[in-house]
Order: sequence, then C-alpha cells, then structure tokens
Amino acid sequence: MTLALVGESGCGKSMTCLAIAGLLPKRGRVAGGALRIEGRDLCALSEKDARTLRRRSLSSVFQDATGGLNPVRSIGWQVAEAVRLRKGATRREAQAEAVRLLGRVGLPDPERRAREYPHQFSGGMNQRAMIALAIAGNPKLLIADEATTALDVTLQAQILDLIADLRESLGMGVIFVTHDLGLVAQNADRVAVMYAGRVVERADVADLFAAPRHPYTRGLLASLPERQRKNERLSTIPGTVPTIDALPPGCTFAPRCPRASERCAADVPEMALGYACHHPLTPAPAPVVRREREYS
Amino acid sequence: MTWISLKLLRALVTMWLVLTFVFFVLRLSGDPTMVLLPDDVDQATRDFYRAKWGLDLPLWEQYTSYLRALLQGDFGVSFRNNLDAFQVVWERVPKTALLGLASIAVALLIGMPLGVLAAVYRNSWLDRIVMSIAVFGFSMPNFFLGILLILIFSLKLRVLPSSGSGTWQHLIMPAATLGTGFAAQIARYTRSSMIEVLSKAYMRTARSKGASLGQRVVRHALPNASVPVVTVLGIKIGEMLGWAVVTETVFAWPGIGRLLTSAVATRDLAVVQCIMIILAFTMVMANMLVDLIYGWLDPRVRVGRRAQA
Amino acid sequence: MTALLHAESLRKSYQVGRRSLFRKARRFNAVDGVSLTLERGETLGIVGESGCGKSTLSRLVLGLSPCDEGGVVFDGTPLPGQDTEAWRRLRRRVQLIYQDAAGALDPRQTIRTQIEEPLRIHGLPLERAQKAMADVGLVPAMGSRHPFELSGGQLQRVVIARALTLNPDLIVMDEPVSALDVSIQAQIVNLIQDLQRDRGLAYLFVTHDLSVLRHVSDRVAVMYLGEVVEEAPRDAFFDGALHPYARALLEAVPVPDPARRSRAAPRIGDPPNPAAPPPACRFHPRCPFATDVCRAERPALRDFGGRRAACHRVEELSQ
Amino acid sequence: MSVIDSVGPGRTRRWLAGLSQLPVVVICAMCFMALMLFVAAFAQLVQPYAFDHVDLMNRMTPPVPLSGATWTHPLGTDTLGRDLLSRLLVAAQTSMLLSILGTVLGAVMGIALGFVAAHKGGLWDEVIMGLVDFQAAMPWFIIALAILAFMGNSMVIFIGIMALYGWETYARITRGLVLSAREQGYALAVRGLGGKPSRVYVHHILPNIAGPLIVQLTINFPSTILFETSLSFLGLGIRPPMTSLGQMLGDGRDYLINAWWLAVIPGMVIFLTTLSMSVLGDWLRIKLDPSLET
Repeated sequence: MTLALVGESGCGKSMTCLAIAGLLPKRGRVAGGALRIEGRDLCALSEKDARTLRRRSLSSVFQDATGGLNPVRSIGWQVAEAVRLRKGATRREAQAEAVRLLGRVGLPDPERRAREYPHQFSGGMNQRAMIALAIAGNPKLLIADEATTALDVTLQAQILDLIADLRESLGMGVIFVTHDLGLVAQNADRVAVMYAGRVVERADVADLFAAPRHPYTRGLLASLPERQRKNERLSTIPGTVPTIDALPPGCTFAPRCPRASERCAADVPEMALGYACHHPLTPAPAPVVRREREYS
Repeated sequence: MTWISLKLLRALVTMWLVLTFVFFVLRLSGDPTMVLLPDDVDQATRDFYRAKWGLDLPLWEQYTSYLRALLQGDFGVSFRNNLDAFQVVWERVPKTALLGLASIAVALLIGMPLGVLAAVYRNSWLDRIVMSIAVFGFSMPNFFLGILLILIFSLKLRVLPSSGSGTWQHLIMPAATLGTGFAAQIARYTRSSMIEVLSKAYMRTARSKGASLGQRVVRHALPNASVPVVTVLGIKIGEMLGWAVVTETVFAWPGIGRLLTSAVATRDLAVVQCIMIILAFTMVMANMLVDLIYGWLDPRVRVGRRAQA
Repeated sequence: MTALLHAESLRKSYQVGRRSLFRKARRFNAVDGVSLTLERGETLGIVGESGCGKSTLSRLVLGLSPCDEGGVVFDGTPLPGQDTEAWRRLRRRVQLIYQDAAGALDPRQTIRTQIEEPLRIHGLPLERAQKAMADVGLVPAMGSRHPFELSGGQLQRVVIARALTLNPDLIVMDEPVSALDVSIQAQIVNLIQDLQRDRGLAYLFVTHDLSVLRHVSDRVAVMYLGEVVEEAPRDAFFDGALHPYARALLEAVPVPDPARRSRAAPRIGDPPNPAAPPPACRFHPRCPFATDVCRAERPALRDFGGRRAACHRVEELSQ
Repeated sequence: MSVIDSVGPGRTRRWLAGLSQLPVVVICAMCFMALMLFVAAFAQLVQPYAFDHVDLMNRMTPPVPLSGATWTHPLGTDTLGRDLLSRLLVAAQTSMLLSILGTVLGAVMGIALGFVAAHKGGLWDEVIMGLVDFQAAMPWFIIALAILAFMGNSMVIFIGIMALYGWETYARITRGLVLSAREQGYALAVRGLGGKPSRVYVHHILPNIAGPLIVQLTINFPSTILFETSLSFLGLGIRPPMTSLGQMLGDGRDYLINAWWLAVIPGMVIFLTTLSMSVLGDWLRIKLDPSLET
C-alpha cells in the first residue's frame, strides 16, 4: 500500500521520515510517541535492536540522488555495500546482486554501468541507482522523500512507474512524501496532510480529494491551478506558513483559517475521525462510495 | 597522455623561470670577488679570478653559457673550494630529505587523526582541545619552538642532543619542530573538510544502509575529505622548505638549509644556484605527486583527464 | 501596429569544457534557431524541461547576453549593443524576474534601498517606489527590513515591485513561482495576472510547470533541446498537442484527481545530454513514432492553421 | 543638553555590553594586539633607556623574578649591558611596522591585480594568473634569503620582498570572489535594471566581498610576522645596529646556557603576537561568515 505524506515546505514531513528511518541529525530527537514496524515499537526497542530492525525492514530514497551517492565510489560498489550490510553476503555475491538490482531498476547495460561513478550518470540514472540501493535486501517499507521532485516531468512519471512496479513485485509498503498534490492523487492509497509539524487530516485518497474535512486541506486543493476554471483568479490561503520556532498557540492553522473561532486560538484540536479541527467542513451530502482497489 | 606532458611542460617552464630569476637577481647584486678575496688584493688578481669564473663577460653571455652548461649537467664549481657545486649540494640532500619526510610523517600521523576526531565529535570538549592545540601549534614560530625544546630536553633534562645528526635521537627534536606547525594546519584543514563531507547527502545514504560510524568515516568520508587536504599539502611544500632552512640552522642539522645559509654568507654563487634548482625541482615534483594522488583519490579528476587525453 | 517583441532565428552556443593548447573547445547550441513574436499585453508561455534552453532564450530576448546569430526587434527597433547608453535606457522598458528571488537581492541592503535602486540609476522620482510596493501588496514597514527577514513569497513580491518601478512594457518571468509552496504560488500568480490587467504588461512566461502555464498564458511554445517544437494558442494546445514530445509532456503531468488515474507513463526513456543533442530530429531517439526520415532530416516548424509544429509526421499522427 | 550628550552614553554602554559578550580569549587577544599597536606607535616615548645604550658594567643581568635582578632593568640586560625592555620595545616596533607595511602592500597589490584579472579577463587574466602561479611555485622564503644575502642591508628591498610574500593569495581570492559575486543574482539583477558596471562593483560587489578579504588579511598577518622574524633570526632581515624580534632571538640563541631569557623573552612576544592574531582571525571569520565555520 502507498501512504502519501503531503504538506508545504517546513511542515515537518521530511523530519517525520528521518525519524522513522532513524536518520535524525544529532541535535534532534524523538520527543515521544510510538512507531511500530510489523508490530514492534521502534521507540521502545534498544538503540541496537532498533538499528537492526530498521536495517532489515526499511530504507529510503531522497530528493537529491546525485548528492546522495558518494562521488569517489563506483555505483556498483555502493549498491554492493548496501547488499553486504543488509544481507551479509560475500563480496562477490554482493557484486553480482548489485548488477542484478541495477538491471532491475531499468539501467541499460548494468554490468558496465556498475563500474562507473555518479558524475558520469544523469540525474535520472542516479535516482534509479538510489532506488536499486534502497531495495537491496528486500525492505518491507520504502520511504520516498520527494524522490522525483528534482526530475523533469517525463522522467518523474517513469520513476514513479518504477516505484509502483517494485512495490507490487516485492510486496513493499511505500511512504510517499511530496508537496505535489497531483502526485498524491496519482499514486497514493491513503493520504496524511501535514501542517506546521502536525498531521491535520488523514483519509483515503478518493475521499480526501472529493470531500476534504480540514479547512487547510480544502485551501490547498483550491489553490491548485488545475482545479480552477481558466482565467479565474486562483483561490489562495492568506498569510504565510509559520516557522517552527514561532508556532501560534492552539490550532497552528487558526491565524490563516476562515473558520477559526476563539476556541481555535486556545485549544489544540485532537485528531479524531481522520481530521484535527474544531470546525470541520461538512462531508459531501452523498458519501463517496469506497471502491475496492486492486493495488496491494 | 596529454595530461602528463602538459604538466611536465608547465613544470619545466616554472623551473626555467625560477633559475633565470635567481640568476639575474644574484648577478646584479654585486661582485663576488669583493667578498671572497681579501680587501687588499691587487686589481690584476681580482681580474684573474673574474676571468676564471666568467664574471668578466657581458651578463647575457654569462646567462647563455650557464644555461648551456646546465643542460650538460654542469652546475659550475664552488667558488670557495673549487669542488663541483652539484657534488657539494648532493651530499647534503639525504639529510634534508630525511628531515622533511620525518616531519611530513609527523604532520600527517598526528594532524589527520586529530582533525578527523575533532570533526566527528564536533563541538565536544575533544574538538575544543584539539582545535586549541592547533591554534597554538601554528602560531608557534618554529625557531622559537626549537629553542624551547633545546632548553628543556638538552640543557635541563639532558636527554636529547641539541645539534648535529647521526642517531635517531638527533632526529627527534628537528622533526618535531618542523612537523608541529604542519600537523596543526593539517588538523584544521582535515577537520573543516571532514565537517563539510559529513554533512553531505551521501553520508546520510551510508547511514541509512546501516553502516556503522567507523565504516562511514573510513569508507565514505575520508576518501572525500582527504582530497582538499592533499591539495593543501602540495601548496605548503614551498613553505616547508623555508622552515626547514630555519630548523636546520637551529639544530645545526647538516642539510641543504645549513649549506644554503653558509653559501649565501660567502656569496658562493654556483652552490646557491644549484640549491635553488634542486629546491625548485623538489617543489615541482611534489606538486606533480600531489596531482597524481589527487587523481587517484577522485574519479572525477581521473575521468576528466582521460577525456582530455 | 508592429509587435512588441519579435525575435528571429536566435542562436546561442556555449563552450563545453576548457579550451586547451591542442584542440578547439567543443561548442553546443543552447538555443538553436528560435523565432517568436509577442504582442502588447499578451502572455506567451514557454515550457520545456531542464536543459532545453528556455532560460538562455529569456536572456537573449532581453539583450542580457548577446546572441551569436539572429536578432531581436523590440517595439520596431533592433536591440542596441550591450552596455551602451541606449541599452541601459531600454532597461526601463524590459525587465527580468527569475526563480531565485533571494539571490536577486543584495543581502546587505534594505528592501527600500533596493526597490529604489532602479529609480536612482535612471534618475526618476523616488516616490514611485512606494506606489510599486503598495501595488504588490507590501506594507511600507517592510522597506526597512533585510532580505533574510522575508519569506520566499515576500521576496518575490519585492523583486516584482523593483521591476515595476520603471513602468516596463515587457517582463520576462523565468520560473517566477517554481520555488514557492502551492498556497503562496497561487498568491503570486494572482498578483502577476492583476498587474497585467491593470498595467497592460506583456509577459514572456518561462516555466516547466504546465498547470501554471495553462492558467496564465495566451499562447504556448514548447522547447526541446534548444528548439521550439510546437507553438499554439493555449486552448488548442491543451486540448491536443501535435508534436509527440508535447503530447508526452502533457501526459506525464500528474492530474490532482484520483478519479483520473493513468498508470501508464509515456515510455520515452531518459533525456539525452543537452550538450550533445542527437542529429536530425532531436527527439527521434525517444520518439515512439520515429521513422527513417526522422533520423535523417531535421523537421522544419510548419504551420497548421494558427499553430506550428516541427515534426515530419504531424499529419499521420493527428488522424 | 546637546543631542550628542544624550546619545553618547547609550552608545558607549551598548558597545561595552557587546564587548562583555565576547569570549575571554578574544578579549585577551584584542588587548595584546592593542598593546602591540601602542608599542608600534609610541615605543620611543615609553622606553626607559635608548635601545642601543651600552652599559658594560651591567651585563647579562637577569629579569626581575630571578635572583640578582634589579628594577632599574626589569627585564635584565644583554651581553653589552643594553636594557632588554627598551630593546624589546624598539624591536617589537620594527617587527610590527614591517609586518603591517608588508601585509598592506601585499594586500593592496594582490587585491588590485585580482580585480583587474576578473574585470578585464582575456589576456590580462591569463598574464596575472600566470604570475600568481609562478609566485606560488617558487620557494619564496629561500629566494628571499638569497636575495637579501646578496643585495645586502637595504630596507627598501626587504620591504619589497615582504610585500611580494603573500600577494598571490589575495589576487587569487579577490579574482574568485569578484567572478562569483558578479554571477550572483543581485549583481545580474542590477545590470538588468540598467546599472553601469561601476555601480555594480562599488555598491554591490565590494561590500559583499570585503568581509572575506578582511579575514584573509588577519590570516596572512601572522605568517608575515613569521616571515620577517625568521629572516631576521637568520641574520638576513633586520641587521644591527637596528633590531627586531627575530634578530634579538637569533642573538640570544648563543647564550642559552647562561642567559636563556635573552632568547625566550623575544620569542614569547613573537608567539603571543601571532597567537593573538590567529585567535582574532578565527573569531572574525566565524563572525563575518558563519557558513565558513572551520
């Protein structure tokens, strides 16, 4: 299944991913909460056990693929290292596996390409290599953090296809982090919308787009040029996103919200029924029929 | 390979420029016979020596004949004892090479690990201590450090010889003196380049693969971080040669530096010029070596060169 | 009346790698034979992926970098030579706004100083700065701030205000909203359109984002590896492109509607290195419809009833 | 009440408040450099004796904390009975003035050439950068040593040699800074607004590159001091009857067994000067450009 985590810059979606992957920078730490992978709570495990669990079951792909690959090591070496660390294979086996993985992600002539270096690859090829590196050791969960943002649209579509294909054939779950609602609509099964460090709405993708409950979600959808009639003014959300060190008290969206009341400025709304809002929008009159999807 | 031949050409041009520069500056600076011969020598004797050393010819002819001799491997004779200048200098080379290599070893073996540690444990007490020592290290004039070492270890504690060469004990203080400043500089450069590398996205990739801290530092960070350090090392070679002269003087180490100070004092032109050529050659070779290491460390450079060739 | 801007067969090449003693540097054409026309008060959208030459084109059109071949006529007169007095006077009429608003502002000067700078350069009354700030929705108090104290959307407003002080006829917008978040992007797009309506500005709107382009432009030109491959009125283009590349581009855009999912992305492979474009039709290695003629001959930009496309097989494919 | 009266104390207080937030090390370094600058300016006014006043009756008296010392010569006397404190003051003055002059000349020359190379480009650029490469490829200290030995005791030549030491760093840095600043968005934007190149350079590029250049100045200054003192130490820079810190140290080296302070005291002064300058340079660098944190 694919869960999309969507939100604007600075809303904390990348930090959430890093926390799940255990890659938070030194200064940051997980302040509380639980994180369960296959029923085991990562936060409750010892650091060593958590690292082992993470190494076995999850991996991530980030936006800047060229920067994510070490410039002085060959592509094959880097993929093989991931294979060795996750599976404990011998050098030779790992090398063969790396070539196979590079072929699997659609690199032509993987045998030769494995010997090349990141600077000899195009951006799209590097992103393919990063994906090969991420699926080494068959993870249960793949986190794709803005993985296609830096790519051109035609390339982006192909990389997304690749991820969907791998998800089906390897039976992975995918957490898909993006700011692009178009990508969410096209790729996700479930969606979590984040604003200023909190998830404000959670829903099935069809429901979310058909009938958003949180005013922020609605504002976001309404400001998309694609969802307006031509030549009309775009509807906007007034104001700007608060910075993380100057969050308003109460509901963080209240200062920009057309439905805000005094209560919103004081109380933080709890997440219930899939949204965190004191004055949710009424759902569409006819409830959306939930279609059974074939995606696993 | 075009790349190598271009480098060689540049090196040759540099060496030619250096020796030309030195030749003219030294010839224009006065008459060596005034210093070498007693004041009361008559004009005829003076002229005899001038003619013997070719000092009576026009400057241009002196220069061309000097170049011609050089190409045949003739560096001239020492004015002082009529020995072949190259022989005189060459005898001293091993001593200076020993001192220089020992100091580079000191600098790298102390500076690199300390810089790496300081970067990995950035802003910790360890980092602060290492960096404070480094500031002391490169602010310390090495002639003063040498004198302090002599005072403490030779005059007070009487455990190390204060001058000369021969045993390994003789090498300790000069190598420490010459190496300290460079160790400090290398520690700083290593730290800053490590800090930069550690913040790169590929370090996060390595972490997400499940590589341990040690694996990440040794396999991923160091090869990248050492590229700028090697470059700096190449740039600093010239400075190091200068400091070597001072260090050799302080410890009466019988290397090229000592020879140079005595040769300039007696205006022994041929010897001074020969030393300059050998030092310039050393620098040029060191820089080529650095280039080679550079290519070995960084595939981007390597591929660029192959494309050029 | 003549068109506001007319560019004819523009060509600009750049050097690849360093020139060395033994060989001449390789050059490639970043912009290769592009012609375009822009009327007063009109918006021409230029769309293309990275390396297609759209940013280079925007600088050529403004005369900010000289072109190797071809020429630009602005309001009936050819662009004067770079850095001449006439060239500087022309700056009052053409302005450029680009993606990196933070980089376009001097980090050491206040907002007001920078908005007033064009007025100082051209010796115009400084009061215009206040009007421009009000027009873009900046409160006067912002004037005493420094760029690092402002958000991305505010910075883009500052840059637009600075351009407006000179009352230009033409503003070239190079990815003006690409770096902004969706909700802020909508604010700036509205601002840009309001200004056009109020002041009769002409825009050359360069972007990679088809959805924004659909919203703002009157006409669309698609660039691929330095060439314009299709040019059409907006509605005609979005209803159905003629060139296979333009079609792939339209198909690849993710539609923000889960009911309209398309699982099959156009399989056209990775883009080639823009510094070494393929010969003949530059799209042929990725084109699913390529034939021998595409591999042998470079297609010309041909007219198809008010729209133009550069493809040998337009007729067959549109059936 | 004048306006100045009401503004003055506030400003002073703010300035002092800013000062109290500095690290102790930086304050110490600032004080020491202030002292050195004072000495450089007024050594002649504060010296207790003429620096070359010979007093053969009082030779090699030790400095104060040691036994046998007198307050008439707080730092003792040298082999000819000259007052060490007075000599130290004059020597420090010579070294400071020379190093400042050398640094400033080198910086002005390097920055000017760097600007020319970046602005003119083409042949100018090639020639200037060729000179820079050549300068960097020469063992300059050693060549300086030879030149000084052969050319003799000439102040002009010595200062010229000091100025040539380090100019290439400024030239390279300035050229790089100007070239990259010119490609910055704001420089291009001002050009696009119709600004002349001179406006871009003076109003935008210069203020933005001044910081890194000042930092480079503070980084180079200690090495210039070391350059001067090393040459004088070898007996080739400043020679008697004049004196400099390096020369005092070189002389004192011969009396290490009997009078170690003759070498150690000038050595400490050199060390403290370079140390203070390095501390200040590091602090300035972090202050002016946080992204350069090293």
